[in-house]
Amino acid sequence: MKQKIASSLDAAIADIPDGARIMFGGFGGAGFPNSLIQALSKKGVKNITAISNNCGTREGELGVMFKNGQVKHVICSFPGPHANYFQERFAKGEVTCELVPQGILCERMRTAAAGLLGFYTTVGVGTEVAIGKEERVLDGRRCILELPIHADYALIKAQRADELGNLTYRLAARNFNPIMAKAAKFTIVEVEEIVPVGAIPPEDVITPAIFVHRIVHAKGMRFAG
Amino acid sequence: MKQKIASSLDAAIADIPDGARIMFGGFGGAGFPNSLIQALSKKGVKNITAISNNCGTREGELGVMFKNGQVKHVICSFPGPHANYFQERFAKGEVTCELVPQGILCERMRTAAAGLLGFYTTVGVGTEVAIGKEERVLDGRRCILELPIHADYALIKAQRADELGNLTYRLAARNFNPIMAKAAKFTIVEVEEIVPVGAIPPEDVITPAIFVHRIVHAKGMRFAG
Amino acid sequence: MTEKARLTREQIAQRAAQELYDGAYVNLGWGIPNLIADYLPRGLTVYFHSENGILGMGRRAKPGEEDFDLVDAMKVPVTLIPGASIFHQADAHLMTRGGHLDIAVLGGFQVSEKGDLANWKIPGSKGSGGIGGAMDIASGSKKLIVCMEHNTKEGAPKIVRSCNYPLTGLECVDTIVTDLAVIDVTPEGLVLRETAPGWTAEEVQARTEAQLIVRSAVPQMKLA
Amino acid sequence: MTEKARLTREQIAQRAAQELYDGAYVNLGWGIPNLIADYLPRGLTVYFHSENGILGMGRRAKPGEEDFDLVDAMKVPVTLIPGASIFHQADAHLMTRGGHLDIAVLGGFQVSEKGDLANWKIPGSKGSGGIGGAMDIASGSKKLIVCMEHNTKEGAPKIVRSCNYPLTGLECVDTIVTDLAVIDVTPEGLVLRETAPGWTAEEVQARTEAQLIVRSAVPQMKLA
Repeated sequence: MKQKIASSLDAAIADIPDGARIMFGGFGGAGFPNSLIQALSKKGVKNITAISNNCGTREGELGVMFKNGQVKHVICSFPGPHANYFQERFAKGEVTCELVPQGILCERMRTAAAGLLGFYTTVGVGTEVAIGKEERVLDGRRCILELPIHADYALIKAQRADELGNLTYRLAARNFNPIMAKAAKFTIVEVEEIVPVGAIPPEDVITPAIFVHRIVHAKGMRFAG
Repeated sequence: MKQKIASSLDAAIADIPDGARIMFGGFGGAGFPNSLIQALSKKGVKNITAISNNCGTREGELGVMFKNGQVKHVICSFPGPHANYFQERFAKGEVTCELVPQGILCERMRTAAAGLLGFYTTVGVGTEVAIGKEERVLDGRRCILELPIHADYALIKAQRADELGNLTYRLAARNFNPIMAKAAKFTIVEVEEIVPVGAIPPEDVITPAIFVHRIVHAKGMRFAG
Repeated sequence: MTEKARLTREQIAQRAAQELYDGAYVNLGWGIPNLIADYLPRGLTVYFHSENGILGMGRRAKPGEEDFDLVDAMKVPVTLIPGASIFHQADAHLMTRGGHLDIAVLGGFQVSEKGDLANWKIPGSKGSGGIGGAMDIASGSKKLIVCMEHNTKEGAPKIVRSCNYPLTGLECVDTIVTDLAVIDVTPEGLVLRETAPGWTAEEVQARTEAQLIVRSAVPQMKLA
Repeated sequence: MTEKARLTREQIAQRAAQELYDGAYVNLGWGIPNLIADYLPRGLTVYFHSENGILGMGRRAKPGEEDFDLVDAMKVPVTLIPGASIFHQADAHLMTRGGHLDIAVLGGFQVSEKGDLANWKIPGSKGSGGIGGAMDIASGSKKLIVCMEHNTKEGAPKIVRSCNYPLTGLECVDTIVTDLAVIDVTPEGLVLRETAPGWTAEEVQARTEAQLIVRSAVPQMKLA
């Protein structure tokens, strides 16, 4: 069996280089890989392209990465009301930002995961989101072409992994995590519990081990609203 | 609460009209809505467009529908080695058939489910599947445009439903069923067990009740290979 | 001139709640729509959807009861009702775009006479702005209701001939519930269905840029 | 002229099994590929994928042990190994197309010198034909191996300059394992990696339409 379990948070992210494209799971304070983000921040990885629903809550979640100036570009749907470190850098032009409708963000990642090359949607037609995108009519409806979002890494949070990398999530902490696990070339998951292979019933697996490349144990971290 | 439970198999399919477009779940002998198919056959609904991975096993599964001449067009990936009733009608020109690669069949249904209008894939490029389809180059790769497959009804099989329509499936009997439930306008499910609302833990639900419009209890039927 | 009393935000939510029906699958957006759950008519079971992968949200969690892995799209700890289900964000938006939700209610900055919606960005505002799930929700719900004040704080109409705020979606709004009126977007144009108590159709029209269609007598809202 | 002995179908499977490695995620197609699981080198754990939504298939079910809700893509009752998972058919093919499978092994009617594969339909055959999962699998696996006889029953070459059978996919094959040879598809062309025991490179080339690249001495297959 491949050994996927990293000995520490630092070891789990040790090979992530400057300039990496990284997806970060989490929504609404739940399901963020906060321990991995802290480790990445400590390592000082730079020039990251971050793909995430939002841009941090003050120093929490992705906030610390913006505070430290580690992110050069972000693809997100909703930076959020407390993404002050992001907004400061954005105002100075130190971070660029592509805003994507939330469901389209999911679909563009899933398109990458599924080996497809693009899709047509009515979402965003006639809005700022459509600028620069191919528009056409299909089935009598105006639609725009959306392209896949790929990433070198996904940093995600799950509740439980078996030693092979099969994952389960707790309640709404699931959110973006299973999609990003499928979409990135290399997925690193922090989990609160690692169980032996076979401990998760096959029908209960949410993210099959094929999508998970490294596992690290971490006590869940959470940042207040 | 909406009453979704039909009193009988006949009642469950009573309003399906001639000419309906119907998705049928099932693969490899598992997860077929055989009791609903038998009821549909008995009712004598005609001129159906059937969307299904295969075309029956002798009289079993969809076979009886072809035997009775109830299907005019089928969209499938692999009619199967024992689809003799389909092949007879096909040879006589009484049934037309669109062959679709199996994963693309899934994606085209999912595209309908997700309110999208089409997608580009490399699958089928340069093959008979690409005939008549738009071809272009994206990301340096030849790809073809695939369009959504919609349906009026999905007839599916699950193991268990709560009274609201939340579903779970047994092992590989899951296969196409959850995708079709999402893709069709109206989903009718036969289940081996109906449990009270709340009996299925929210995290264990595979098909949320929003995709299920009618539930009927039926002892699972299975046809030999 | 002192204006007559308009509906409060809570009253707008209360009126909008009357648009819901038993068994409906419903998404509530930020702002006034988020207040609607508090005014659900008694005896109605509605399945509230959240973009982060919940169907069947119940009331907000009480102090001490909070589970921060179970939050709504506004990050507020919630509860689940029997029959709830959990899924990932892509499936949550498959529901929004795919026509699976019966009703979605969003806040709005402007709605045009064709039902275009602007609700995510104020022109000239600083910062990046943020879209969230609004564009997906606007694109696919069976019925889209917008709840908003009828006029800006400066008195400018928000129901306009054509939006000049950045758009969320084209021709997506079905019904507008404001502090002055209930208005349906129809192929013929904006139909004034109800006015706020004490307001006439003419008074509402005077505060609306777009032309309203007034069919016979327009009843006043009932906010029992 | 009596030909020398070629590999049996089982021996082709046995040689192909040597291409698998510990921890690999692998899909096996109809025909010869389906025999490979029986020849897995000892001590290797391979996670077999099935298009109907299984990862981690184990051996076939023994008589009396069959569960007909747990079948492979050939409808054969199978078992699960520890660490297996179950998912729906769309996710199963997200894996095939998306580059998630390490190795896929398919049967073949013809392979061209560029690695085009024809494996789903015989020209002029009656009936509808059937594609199944082959086109998705051919499009996305990290490594695609084709197992087939080197020649048709009539002696015609199946490794050709250009396929004249209906295609499954373009430039998708990485390695061909036949009853005469192991051949790699490279940017330079088809490289003869091994021959069957007792066969020379010249003899293999004589039974191959496409040009084979022979780099120094070509070893013979080891089928211990």
